[in-house]
Amino acid sequence: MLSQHERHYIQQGMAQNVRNDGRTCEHYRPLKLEVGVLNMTSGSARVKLGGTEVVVGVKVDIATPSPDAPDAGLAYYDVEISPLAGPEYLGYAGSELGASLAQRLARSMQAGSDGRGGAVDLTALGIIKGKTCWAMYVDALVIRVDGNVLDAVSIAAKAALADTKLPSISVTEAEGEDDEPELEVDDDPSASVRLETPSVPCIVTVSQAGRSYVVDLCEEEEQCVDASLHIAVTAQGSLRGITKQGSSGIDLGSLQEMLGIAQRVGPKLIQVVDQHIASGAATAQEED
Amino acid sequence: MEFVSPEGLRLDGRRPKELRKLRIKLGSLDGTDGSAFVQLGNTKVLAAVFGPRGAPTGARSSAISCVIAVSAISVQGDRRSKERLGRQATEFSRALTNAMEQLVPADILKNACIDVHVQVLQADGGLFAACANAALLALANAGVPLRDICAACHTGLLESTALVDLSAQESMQQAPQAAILYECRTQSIAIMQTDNKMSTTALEELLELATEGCIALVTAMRQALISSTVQQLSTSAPHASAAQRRD
Amino acid sequence: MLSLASGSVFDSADLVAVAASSFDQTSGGAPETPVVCVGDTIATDGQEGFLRGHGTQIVDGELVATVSGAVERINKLVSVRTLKSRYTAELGDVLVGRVREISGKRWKVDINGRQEAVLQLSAVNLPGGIQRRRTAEDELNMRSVFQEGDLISTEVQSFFADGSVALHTRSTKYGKLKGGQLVTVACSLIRRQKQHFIPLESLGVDVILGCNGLVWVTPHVAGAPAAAADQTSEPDTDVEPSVSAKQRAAVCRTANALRALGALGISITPATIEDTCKASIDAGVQLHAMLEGPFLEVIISQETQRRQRQ
Amino acid sequence: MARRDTSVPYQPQSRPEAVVSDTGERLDGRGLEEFRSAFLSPHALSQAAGSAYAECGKTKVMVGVYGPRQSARATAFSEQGRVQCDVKLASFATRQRRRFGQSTDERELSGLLATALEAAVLRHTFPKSCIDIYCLVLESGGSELTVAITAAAMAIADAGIAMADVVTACSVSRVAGQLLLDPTADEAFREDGSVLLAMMPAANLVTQLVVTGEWSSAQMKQALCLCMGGCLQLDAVTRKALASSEEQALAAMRIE
Repeated sequence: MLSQHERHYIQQGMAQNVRNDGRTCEHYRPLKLEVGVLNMTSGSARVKLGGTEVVVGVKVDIATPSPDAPDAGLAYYDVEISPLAGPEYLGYAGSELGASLAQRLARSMQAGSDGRGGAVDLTALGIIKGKTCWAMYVDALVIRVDGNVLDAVSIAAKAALADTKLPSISVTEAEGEDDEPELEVDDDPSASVRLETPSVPCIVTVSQAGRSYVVDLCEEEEQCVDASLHIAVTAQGSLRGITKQGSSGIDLGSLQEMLGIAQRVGPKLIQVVDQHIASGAATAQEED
Repeated sequence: MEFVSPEGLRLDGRRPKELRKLRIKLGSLDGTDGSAFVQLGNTKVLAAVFGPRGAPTGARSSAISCVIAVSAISVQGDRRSKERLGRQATEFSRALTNAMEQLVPADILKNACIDVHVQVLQADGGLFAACANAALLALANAGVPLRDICAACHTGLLESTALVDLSAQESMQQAPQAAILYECRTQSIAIMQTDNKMSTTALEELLELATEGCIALVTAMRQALISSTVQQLSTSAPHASAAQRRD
Repeated sequence: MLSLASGSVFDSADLVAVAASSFDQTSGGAPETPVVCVGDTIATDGQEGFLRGHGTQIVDGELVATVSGAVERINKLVSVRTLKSRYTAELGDVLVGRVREISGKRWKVDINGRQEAVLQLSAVNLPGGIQRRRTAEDELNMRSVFQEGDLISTEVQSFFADGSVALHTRSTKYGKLKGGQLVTVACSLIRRQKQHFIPLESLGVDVILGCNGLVWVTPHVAGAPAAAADQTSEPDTDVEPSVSAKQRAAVCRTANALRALGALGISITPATIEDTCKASIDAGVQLHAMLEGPFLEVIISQETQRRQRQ
Repeated sequence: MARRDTSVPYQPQSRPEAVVSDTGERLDGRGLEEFRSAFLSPHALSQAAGSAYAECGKTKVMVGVYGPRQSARATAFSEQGRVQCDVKLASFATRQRRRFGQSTDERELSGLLATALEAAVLRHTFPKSCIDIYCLVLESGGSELTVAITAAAMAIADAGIAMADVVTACSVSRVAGQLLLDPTADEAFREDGSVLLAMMPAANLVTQLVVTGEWSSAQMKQALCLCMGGCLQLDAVTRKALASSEEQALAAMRIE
């Protein structure tokens, strides 16, 4: 809840490229990322982006593939706002925010109806064509909301997917044709299979305030911008999923400018995230 | 499946009267009045306190509200087991709420409300004991006055041996189990929950062991509270007396 | 020992731990004041006539702490002072509050305390500065004086029966705050002192240290009392003070200094603010880097030296 | 008592494999950049303040606008009125019968529709109150949200609520590298990427943009231009429909 004067001061700051905490318009807050924080999940990650804190866990189950994509697995995305974020997120408001974040995260990873072309290649999740496949549940838990939650969730999801260890499965063919082929799951971590995640995007939220375009807003700044675009960008800079938010229109010139900013900032962000994942994996001890 | 080996060791190598590795971290959640992270073995719980603050427009019935949340990432099993654990958590949060109402002096709660929110990050047995400990530590960290310092502990009788701090595997058996919230100064029990049929002698044995467990936990909790206070004191100002604050 | 330089993001518990450990080495071991935990018995060494202060309770004759904190004895009064609890108002405290709601003849103001404070219509200087009885028409355009969400500097006037606070802005230095930045720190870090409106010419900023932990930072205005929109001379026009980039950088440096001191739990005085800002200028630290590991260690070492001098 | 529907369609949905012939012709004979036949008529409900019925190919949407009125949910004071949307798919809208009740994708559609309309509605003209927009998809024949946005904007205009401009929306699907304007459900099923653009044609402002699939910036520019062209075409149809319904209303008043 900001006063009109604070809002004006922040907008003027954005125009002068000096924000309240000294950052420039295209500067991210410090990022802390740890991988493998929940040892009872197949893959997990914890991200702190400034004040915003998110934990993502990836679990896998056995399921039957959808008839439209018999050789591909399934992926489900869900976001929950923990009561730790504050009493204002209990009940309807929290579930509303969680549902919209989950939809935007899913949109950035979405594969075609045949299971191909997604951020994670779902065909790698198939086990027996048409019969059994892996169902991957990517669940995010938002612990603290301090602005730019969707970017933090997408970074944590990318890290958790990179950390995911699929148990290796050996299928013994059934002798008679009526009984099912047995699946033998070997969950020794050294024999586990990793997912291909280089094409998993990170969402960059670019917001417009007057003539300035700003990235990684904290909670106060989010009340001072007219409109924002959640743009999922891959490491190569291509656009994967976009959703507009905010109650005022964006003119076409600004739209192209904002897409350009995301395509410039996104790959740099992914580089930083990948470095964290590499170093995070090495020091993934029990520290929480 | 043998839960207590002839040499008296449990599945994870602990002795019957040995707690799992305990880790406590206070005040790690910014943006809250008080917070506490409690880790017992693989069970990880994070609690936050908001308040005491002005009750919102509609004055609620009880001034303390406690929410225990279990999320999809914290449960080993599938969706159904998460819902089952969630229901148990809501039921336990009612017991915890009225225990806290007795612990916090009435004048604090007269026209202010306190929200105690507990998030289960990973559930591996002894969940409600960890939640109770985290909630009370968070209250103390928030500077809310408490009548007494208390701890919670979970015990069970497996293969006629009394075990303390059961892991998920051990508590899955249909063995007699007892969990208590124990007030250490007044040596009284604020909450007691028992599962499965047990003889009265077994109950006494379990309560006896649970009390010992609580006393051990309280010393660790007290140590964490003291060191956190000492740190805050030594950074904020070497002089401590209130008089100097009024110069 | 967790060294700060390696990482760049820490939660407040880590920072306080590091700061404390380095201060303890210099001031020789644990602080001299005894610390008690919830449920500990406080030794009243046989003193019969002790008075029970805050944070304590009497259980069958013994004095027992209800909070964990430092034991304080002022002649007969024994109390336990906690550090992280919410702001408890005292008469005459200068505060920064935010208007949450307008109902009836009163503004409800959030002062980060246990209960909401109340600002009566009668306790405010009306635009035009004339003193007169409040009419129904004043009551109608209360929103033109203070709106929902407005930040105001104010003073504690009196207490209600239920302990909630009555505020007033009956002097020219109080009123609506414009053209600056708000920083929130723990209220125990701000000591009650004579002057809470502090002009820091050397940094080019004016600061209002609210006793409730809310600190308002604006560019320095020569002569006029700090920051308050002088609501007496002309009605509250909507002119927004324009802030130059240089002024904005100065405000931002001071605000980041406040955030760093708050995170480390070091008490906030004009001296510590100025030293921290000067240290960041001398060390040539970028504005946004003032909250990262390396500079925090500079502040800790600076504070350690100051304690050795004391 | 809600019946647990465990039934499955008797015949699996026939999804045509080839959706675009190599000569650039689509299943229903349209060219790549051709609209489906559209029918837009405002004032279709008598009891609503404003309403509209829209058909685009097989997609049929009915929208009712109520208000500005006191909002049911007690909200803090705000100088700007609120736009509350609720999109529902009828249980018979899709081939597989849908259980009635707010599902997650309906909640998402409601959110996207609200964002698309908020920019166009002059919300300061009804402070402290709200307008409720109820949108029912009678048949989902592809790009339901597109038709819903256009119909909702027309319904708001029909309700006489002040608007900066009418909003029209248009979507494009990419199938095997080709951009198909205003895709049907079968074409959308075979897509590997889609772009939905809602804009205010006269004010030239984008009010909603929803993109799925992977797009290079060149392809994105091309798709955006195609969508804008589509929006302008639709804009002409919308204005004509609104004008004629206005004339009818005036004529009716004159006769009495």
